[in-house]
Amino acid sequence: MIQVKVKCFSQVQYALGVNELSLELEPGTTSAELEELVRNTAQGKLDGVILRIAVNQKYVPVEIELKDGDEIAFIPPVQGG
Amino acid sequence: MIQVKVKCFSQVQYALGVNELSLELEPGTTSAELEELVRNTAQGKLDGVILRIAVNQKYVPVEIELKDGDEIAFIPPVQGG
Amino acid sequence: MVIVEIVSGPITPFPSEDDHQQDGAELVFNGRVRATEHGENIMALEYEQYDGMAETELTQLANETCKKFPIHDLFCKHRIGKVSVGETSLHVVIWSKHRKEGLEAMIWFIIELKKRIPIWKWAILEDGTRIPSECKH
Amino acid sequence: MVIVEIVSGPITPFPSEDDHQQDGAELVFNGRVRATEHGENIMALEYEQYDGMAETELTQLANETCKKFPIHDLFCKHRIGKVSVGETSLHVVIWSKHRKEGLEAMIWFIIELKKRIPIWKWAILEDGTRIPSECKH
Repeated sequence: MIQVKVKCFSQVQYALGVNELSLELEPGTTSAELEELVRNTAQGKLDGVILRIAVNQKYVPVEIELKDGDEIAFIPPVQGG
Repeated sequence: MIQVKVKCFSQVQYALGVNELSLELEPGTTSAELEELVRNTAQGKLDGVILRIAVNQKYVPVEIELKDGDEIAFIPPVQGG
Repeated sequence: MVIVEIVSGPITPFPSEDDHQQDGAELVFNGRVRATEHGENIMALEYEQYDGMAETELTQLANETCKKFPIHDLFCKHRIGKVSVGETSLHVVIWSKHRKEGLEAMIWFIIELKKRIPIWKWAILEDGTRIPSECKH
Repeated sequence: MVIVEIVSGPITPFPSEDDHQQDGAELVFNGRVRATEHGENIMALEYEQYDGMAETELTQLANETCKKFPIHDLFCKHRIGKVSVGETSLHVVIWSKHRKEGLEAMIWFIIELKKRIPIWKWAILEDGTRIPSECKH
């Protein structure tokens, strides 16, 4: 198994009720599969919310395989300024 | 005869060597005729310089007849900012 | 040159009297918290950042802006945490030779900031409730 | 609201901490004297105005800008007389609800100012000579 950390901001935090999740995943789990898991956990509260994925604090535009120790964030529309 | 004042700025001032002119003109003299007089006085130094005309501190886009006491400025390209 | 700061207290503007003798144009943008958000009265906004990534992305964006436009310096501060109505949340200063490139750079920089810097707003309503702001502009 | 001032000493910026609670965007432009004018080193610029008409035209332009764009306030100061390299000759502040209209208003206001306000620059060269600046931008 691999261990990953999921950072939760804004609408993701609001939907899941936590700032951060620590998860154990099957080796070979991809970013898209983790996103599906997060969306399911949110029980519909993230439907219609576009999420970009950052792995280890960098935007990752394509589906990638996660590694042990990765920090993942599903980034809802940002609102700086 | 009518008496008018001509304010001279920037290139006009530089060409004529004065800030202000007081002139006596024939009644019925127009703004365009006065411009010609000023250009002639400048002896070619205002050739190629576009001049807008202000009468009594307002831009006047058309040729008008000057009146006694008028203040006229031939406004070279402005450079504020 | 680029300076980027993410700060948790009130924003002190960058000093205007710097040594920019080849810069004819100094352009300053201050983004302030308005009294209403989506038509609702608010007390304050609370800005949340992705610690680390927000500053990295903002620095990269500032450097990109200086490459894309012929400007000399871009200084930027973004405030994090609770920001009351009327206070500044974003402060950007751009120095350039002429105003045109400074204005274009400012427009682009802020548009990109609002697209990609991982910072979010929570609205703090008059009754004290804290909800994610869904502002889309 | 509009404030327009033509001043002969150094420009003091308008205070930023005004009461603009519905204004999310505060945009400041400072036009500074550069060390070179048409490639020539200068000591200073001397700004000359058409006394009276310059202020009347500037006030009218500020009011027009507030009508043309949905901005709330436009404050402007233009300096007259000798302005040394690095000093501010033009200071404009625009407050608006969103930044877009503020930026558009700023661009338009400065373009029009440079077209119609009867103010001119004389370059003061390193040898002390004073000549009309023929800057066309």
